[in-house]
Amino acid sequence: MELRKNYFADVRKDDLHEIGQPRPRSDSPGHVTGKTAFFADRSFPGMLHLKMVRSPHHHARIRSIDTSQAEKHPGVVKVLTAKDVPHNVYTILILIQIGPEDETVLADGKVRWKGEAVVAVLAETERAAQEAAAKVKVDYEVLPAVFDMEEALKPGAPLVNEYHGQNYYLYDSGECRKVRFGDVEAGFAGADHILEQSYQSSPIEHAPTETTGCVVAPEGNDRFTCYTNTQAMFFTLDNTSIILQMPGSKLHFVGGTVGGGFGGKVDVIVEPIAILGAKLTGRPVCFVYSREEEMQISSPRAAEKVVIKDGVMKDGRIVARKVTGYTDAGAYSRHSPYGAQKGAGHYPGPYTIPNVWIDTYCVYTNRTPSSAMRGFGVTIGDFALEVQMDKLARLIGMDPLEFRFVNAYRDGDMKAHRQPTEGAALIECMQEASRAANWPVAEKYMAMSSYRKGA
Amino acid sequence: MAIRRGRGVAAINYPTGMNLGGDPTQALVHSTPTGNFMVTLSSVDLGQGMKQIMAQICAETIGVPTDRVVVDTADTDTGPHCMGTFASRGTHRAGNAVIQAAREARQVMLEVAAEELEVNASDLETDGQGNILVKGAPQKSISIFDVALSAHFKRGRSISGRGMFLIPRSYPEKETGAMKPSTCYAHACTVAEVEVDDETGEVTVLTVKNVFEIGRALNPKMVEQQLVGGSWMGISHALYETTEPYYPNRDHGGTDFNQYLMPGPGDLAETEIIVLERPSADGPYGAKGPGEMCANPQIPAVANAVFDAVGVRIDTLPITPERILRALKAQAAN
Amino acid sequence: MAKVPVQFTLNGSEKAEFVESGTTLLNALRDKIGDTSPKGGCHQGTCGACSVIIDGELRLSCLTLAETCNGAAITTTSGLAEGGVLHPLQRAFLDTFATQCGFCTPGMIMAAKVLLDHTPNPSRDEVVEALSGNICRCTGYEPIIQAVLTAARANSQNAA
Amino acid sequence: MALALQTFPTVKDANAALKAAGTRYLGGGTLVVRAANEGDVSVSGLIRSTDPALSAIAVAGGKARIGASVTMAAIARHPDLGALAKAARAVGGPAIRNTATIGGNLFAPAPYGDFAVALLALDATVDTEDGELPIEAFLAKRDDSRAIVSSVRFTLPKADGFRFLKVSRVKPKGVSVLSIAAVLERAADGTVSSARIALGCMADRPMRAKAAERALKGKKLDQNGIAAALAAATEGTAPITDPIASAWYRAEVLPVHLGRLLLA
Repeated sequence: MELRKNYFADVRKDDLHEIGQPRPRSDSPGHVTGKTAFFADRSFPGMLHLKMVRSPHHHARIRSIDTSQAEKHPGVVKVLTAKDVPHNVYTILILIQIGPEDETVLADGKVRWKGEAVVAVLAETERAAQEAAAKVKVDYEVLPAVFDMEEALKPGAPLVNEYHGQNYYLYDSGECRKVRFGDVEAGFAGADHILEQSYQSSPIEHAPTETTGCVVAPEGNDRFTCYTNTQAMFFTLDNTSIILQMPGSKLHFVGGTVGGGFGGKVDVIVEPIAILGAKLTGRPVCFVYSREEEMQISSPRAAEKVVIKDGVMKDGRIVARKVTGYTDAGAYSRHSPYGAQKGAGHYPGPYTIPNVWIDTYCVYTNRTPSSAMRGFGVTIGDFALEVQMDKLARLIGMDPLEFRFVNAYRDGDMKAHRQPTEGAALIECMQEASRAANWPVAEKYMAMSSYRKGA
Repeated sequence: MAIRRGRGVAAINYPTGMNLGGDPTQALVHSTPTGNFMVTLSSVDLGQGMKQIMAQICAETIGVPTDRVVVDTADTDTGPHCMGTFASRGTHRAGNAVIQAAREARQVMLEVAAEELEVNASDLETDGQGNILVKGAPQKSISIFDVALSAHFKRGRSISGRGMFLIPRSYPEKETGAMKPSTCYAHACTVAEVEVDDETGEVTVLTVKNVFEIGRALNPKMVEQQLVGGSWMGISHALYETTEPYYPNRDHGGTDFNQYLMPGPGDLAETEIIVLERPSADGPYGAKGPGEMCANPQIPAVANAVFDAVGVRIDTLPITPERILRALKAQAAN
Repeated sequence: MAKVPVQFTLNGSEKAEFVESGTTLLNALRDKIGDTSPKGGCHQGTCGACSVIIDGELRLSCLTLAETCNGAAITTTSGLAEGGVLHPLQRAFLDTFATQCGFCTPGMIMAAKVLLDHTPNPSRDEVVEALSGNICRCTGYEPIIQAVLTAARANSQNAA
Repeated sequence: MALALQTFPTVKDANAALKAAGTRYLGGGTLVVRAANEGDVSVSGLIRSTDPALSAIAVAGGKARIGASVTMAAIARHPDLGALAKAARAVGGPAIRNTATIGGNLFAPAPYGDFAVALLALDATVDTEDGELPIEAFLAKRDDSRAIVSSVRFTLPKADGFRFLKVSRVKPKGVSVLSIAAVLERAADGTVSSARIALGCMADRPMRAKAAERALKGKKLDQNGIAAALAAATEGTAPITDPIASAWYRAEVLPVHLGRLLLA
């Protein structure tokens, strides 16, 4: 890695003692000796293992659940169903007033995705829990499922989630989050060329080497200590408090050493049910996702569809950009309504475009609920935007790198969401890339700056 | 058979933080009797090295070496609230909270030192090595060790501070979408060079040259870790990863590391990382959040390079050999 | 549930325990013996985080039943440092900043140790092959490859 | 029922124990222990044998007999099995190769079982208490096979007569898109006098590319000579679709990779 200090030297002081120094990481000695304690490195005498009975169907009504054989299985201590969960219908973003509550901790009457948690089995050993889970009988009436976002938005599509009432998240702005800036149709009308293209992704897993999980120990004082690899301690504690209708003061969360997160450990999934198990049995409880669960049950990065329509001039200026983004939330909201609206705030990318129209939708389908991941709301959009930029440049016969200089945002430029640009550095990154990759651009671009005089 | 070569570029920016939800983080700092400093947080270290960075930020602010700072974090009984580690917010939000707390603690420390040295606190400075000096008269000094002892056992002062950094929630305006979705933005530009086997659709990423602008590299080696690993993940996203290979069909989802594809140690592109620093106005020592954005520009850069190599556009991720081969066959048929 | 005796040396010291038949070596080491340096990343044999060395061979403790290890000599990452002095591989992982979250690190070090025990001066390709059964999601592998090459160089310098 | 492992000194005793319901033979563990770890509760009894014959490698008179418990690593490093080292090293990473056995590989479902593809091309035979069976016949009925495989026998290929290719997305270790093993003999004029070509992932288990074999007979290993074989390569295949690749893709690239292997 090279630090290029010649850029922005005029706005930076390089006289610090500790900042900017390549100090050794204080946690590494623990890592290389195997001494670092991850949550699963704690075990307690009498600890129970929790295994989840999951839906084999993408969408089904639950006619009945029979746990009697599982309860009699040797080694089984407790079997939990929806009725055991004090506040079974929840949504994590309710803490920042993004509702409605739309997800069940344990399925109640219906399952909406293949893999949804239905019954929790707590037993003395993992094997006993697995054997008992196989004995839980659930009678399902299979319902039509929808997997394609466009199909889901059509009238008459199977309704995925009754708590929403339609297969999209209803923002205060309506069926989508909107950004309107300038007059996009006038921009298209005056453009030399129009290019409309569609981009698609499929779900992506964080795939941390350590799977999601927690170990819960009941303390003698009516409190519960939860060793967890959550990415957000109080987010998890406060949601658990709501789900279990238990004062937060009864909960003690210990974490902070996580075997990779990448956004995959911000959902509140394992902790509430494990703590409930510990509360109802008085025993320590361990609930750790198997690798298969991590890969297919834990929330992935959402699949997205992005449609971009651009109006561009022969000289390279983009004069109008319309973006329609669809985020495949799967069966429940989790963080997806936030991600979709974060996308609305990110488009049209780091370019100054006078006429912009953005609609971003959060769509429900019968698949594993998606949630946050590294680059949440932005990564797939950037793929779409930057491939579109390449196509536009070739359409008008410009060098793709030079084309970006023409449109790059600079300090003071007004963004579509009506914030002036501050601290821009796109131009300098491109100038340095031009040098590093031996991709020459015209001298006028190498002479550009993100600064604007007087800005 | 032809191995065809191409290159592509992409440029991106990335927002720091979770403004649309309201974004607070708190920190507490206090000294021990012998002048070591404890930072108490509830932020989570996912492996990106938050604990180390918070120690360096606290050390810089107090004016002691980093090895005199201990970070106690992610215990809800002791650490004050943090929204969480996501949205590239950890360094920025928690770092600002630590600076505020450390400044308050530093002020008490200087006041105690001033009493010991019989000067005004405003005339004192730290040398970064654990000593407090009178500005312009460095021979007149006291160690932070002695100041902490004095504070604890003689002056009855708590060398401590509280930090709270809140980005208030921005509510998007319903009709126009006017909002403040982020604080500062990090930037990147990546040039990728690939080879495509036009008989199998297999892609080899030969080189990626990444330029990242991240505000301030608080610890350059740790920044390098993030950026190198992120660049790998970006290539991985571009060419390999998905839980639903036949999306929207739900069948054949991978359940292990054999089936969930990511580049192995034999698939690594020659990776160049260049870092620029335009300090952000609101970041801790100018830092922005580099953790997420570093994995983004490789995806379109690789996609554009594939087009440059073989003349087909793959607008669906991941850009698998199958998608390329199908496109090449369609191209040949036309 | 039938318990069976297991007896082996772990990092040079004798261990004897009773475990349920069918218990993996990984679970026996972690839950019974208290050595949590091998990590359970998949329990499928696909991630390498549980790697240990059994009688000089790299093995996955999640696929190995504890009762099949009677009489074996087992090495784990927790046993590498001698008298508080880090093994050259551990030192190299620190110096090259080859750890991030740290979960894969003990397994990586095991895989690398077996390599260097047999091939003190490996080529880059040999290092890549040796690490090929171990997943890392943070680093992009390059720093880990560099750590192993650095340790090999340090070894050969010490030997010279 | 809880899991329990029983160990027997002879294959015969182990075979007898396998008659009990809910039992499965434990080879290296890459399939069976994994299944147990993942919650497959259909198996409660694991049976293994420490019979020394299972771990023996005997090479004499151009023939090899490899005990079923011999690992991929042991094959890869055996001085007399150098021709097969590439195929043995194609299985997993180093730790898996120290665990995975030749016997177990015969049972590994696609996309696994790359070494069995090599054995099929070698026209190996498989020994069980029921006698010696040609590998093709063994593979066809492996799902119903209860008898322990004790060893595998084959004639060692002539130097340079054995070719092996594994195509995977992830390097150096990844599971197969497909694998190809070929045993080729050539006449003095360079034409192919006999060919056995085996394919992995082109069906749910290793299979022979018999049409391609026929088309190769009497031909030179050059672009023209192999053309008919490549055109016939997918005949009779039913490639798997999995997270690695679709059946369509496997069928499309099989001739490409076969061609590269034959021309190499």
